[in-house]
Amino acid sequence: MQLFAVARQVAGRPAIAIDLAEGATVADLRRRLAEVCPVLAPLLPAMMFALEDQYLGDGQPLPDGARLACIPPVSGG
Amino acid sequence: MQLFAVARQVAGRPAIAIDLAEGATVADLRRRLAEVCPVLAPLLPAMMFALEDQYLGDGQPLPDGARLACIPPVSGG
Amino acid sequence: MIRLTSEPIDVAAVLQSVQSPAAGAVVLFLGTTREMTDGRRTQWLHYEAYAPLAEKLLAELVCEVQKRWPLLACSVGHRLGRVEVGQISVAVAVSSAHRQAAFEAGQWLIDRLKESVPIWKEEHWADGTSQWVHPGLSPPIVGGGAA
Amino acid sequence: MIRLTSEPIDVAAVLQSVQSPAAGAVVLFLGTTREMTDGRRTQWLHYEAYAPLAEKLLAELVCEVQKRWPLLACSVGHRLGRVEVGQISVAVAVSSAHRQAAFEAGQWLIDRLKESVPIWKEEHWADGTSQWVHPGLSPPIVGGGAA
Repeated sequence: MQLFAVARQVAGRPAIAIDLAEGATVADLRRRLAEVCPVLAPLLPAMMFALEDQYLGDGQPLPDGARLACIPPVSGG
Repeated sequence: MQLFAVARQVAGRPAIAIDLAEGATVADLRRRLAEVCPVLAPLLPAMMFALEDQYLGDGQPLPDGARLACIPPVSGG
Repeated sequence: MIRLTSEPIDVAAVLQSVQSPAAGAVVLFLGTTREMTDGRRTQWLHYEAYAPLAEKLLAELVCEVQKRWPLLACSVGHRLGRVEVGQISVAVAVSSAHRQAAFEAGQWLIDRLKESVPIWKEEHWADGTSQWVHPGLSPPIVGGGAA
Repeated sequence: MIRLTSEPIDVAAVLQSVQSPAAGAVVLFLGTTREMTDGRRTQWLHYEAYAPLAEKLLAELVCEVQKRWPLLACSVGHRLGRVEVGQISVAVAVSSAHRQAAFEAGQWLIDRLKESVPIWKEEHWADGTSQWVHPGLSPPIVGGGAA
């Protein structure tokens, strides 16, 4: 999963590999991320997740081998 | 008095000399203009008048030899 | 910067004139000559101004807008004479720390300019006729006495 | 025109891209790097984007704004990488027959861009420190885990 901005800074890396069970949802992804990379835990409630060019809802199941992105609150403009 | 836009077009000239009694007001000017240049009469209710760089109110007395301008409804921009 | 000019409006210079290191937002409005108005084709517009009053009123508007909103800078330029289709007749630019003020102030300025500053537009239609534009004056009366 | 670019934003090209003989009004918004924010001096900003989603969302906003207002054209450009004080980070331009639509649409576009498009700003302060800006995330938490 790609990390951006403060998430990349806090994790100290631009991407994290996450193993998820088949049928896992975004909610599962959030829980797994907090285990794999605990420093990200305080940020996770504010993060959105995207699959390629789409935002994902919390209950949405993730396809196998999905290319995910973790999206912190935006500040462009 | 200087004329602009449709007032100049209708009057067929860029300025009109107007004689007014001492203490005359803008209201008097309007009446006098309608006599001196009757083709302007239908336009006069919509016209504003200015003395150099100031709009004039209807009751305002005009100084002697004042350089006046007749201001049709504006359409700049 | 306040300018009535018969030269084409230099947009880069207008933007430059409102630049400031304290600015987070710049709003620029350009009025351009539209080809079609009420189904009729315009060939060009001709603008004329009563300059002494127009310049004074523009200066007052620039002063007033800076009282109403926290602006850093504010510029107005209006073209006079012949303006072809697609060309710029008026430019208003404002800069401010935050964007809301810049949008509101820019719109207020162009609205006030259009309602009070003694500048007039003459439509030159593609059919060869022309007509001064005076909101509230009905065209038949206007046309009737034309020289 | 929709563009994410690490080159300086070419304002003339942005304005050109919304030009139309049917336009009576053009509104341009520029976001520029402010020197002072909450009393602290900025040296430069650094912008980063998640490009696939940012470009798609910008395209959707450009599509949506044209449904909401009768626009002739609409352009958005956002700079990425290092942006010095006074330089342009974002440009939004719209053209329409009449000015009200152009002002409303321009403001709507920049408001939506700022709330939904995955682009992030990192403040590089004059004191040598830096900080990602994430509305709603409190800076102490952010700073705590910094690498």
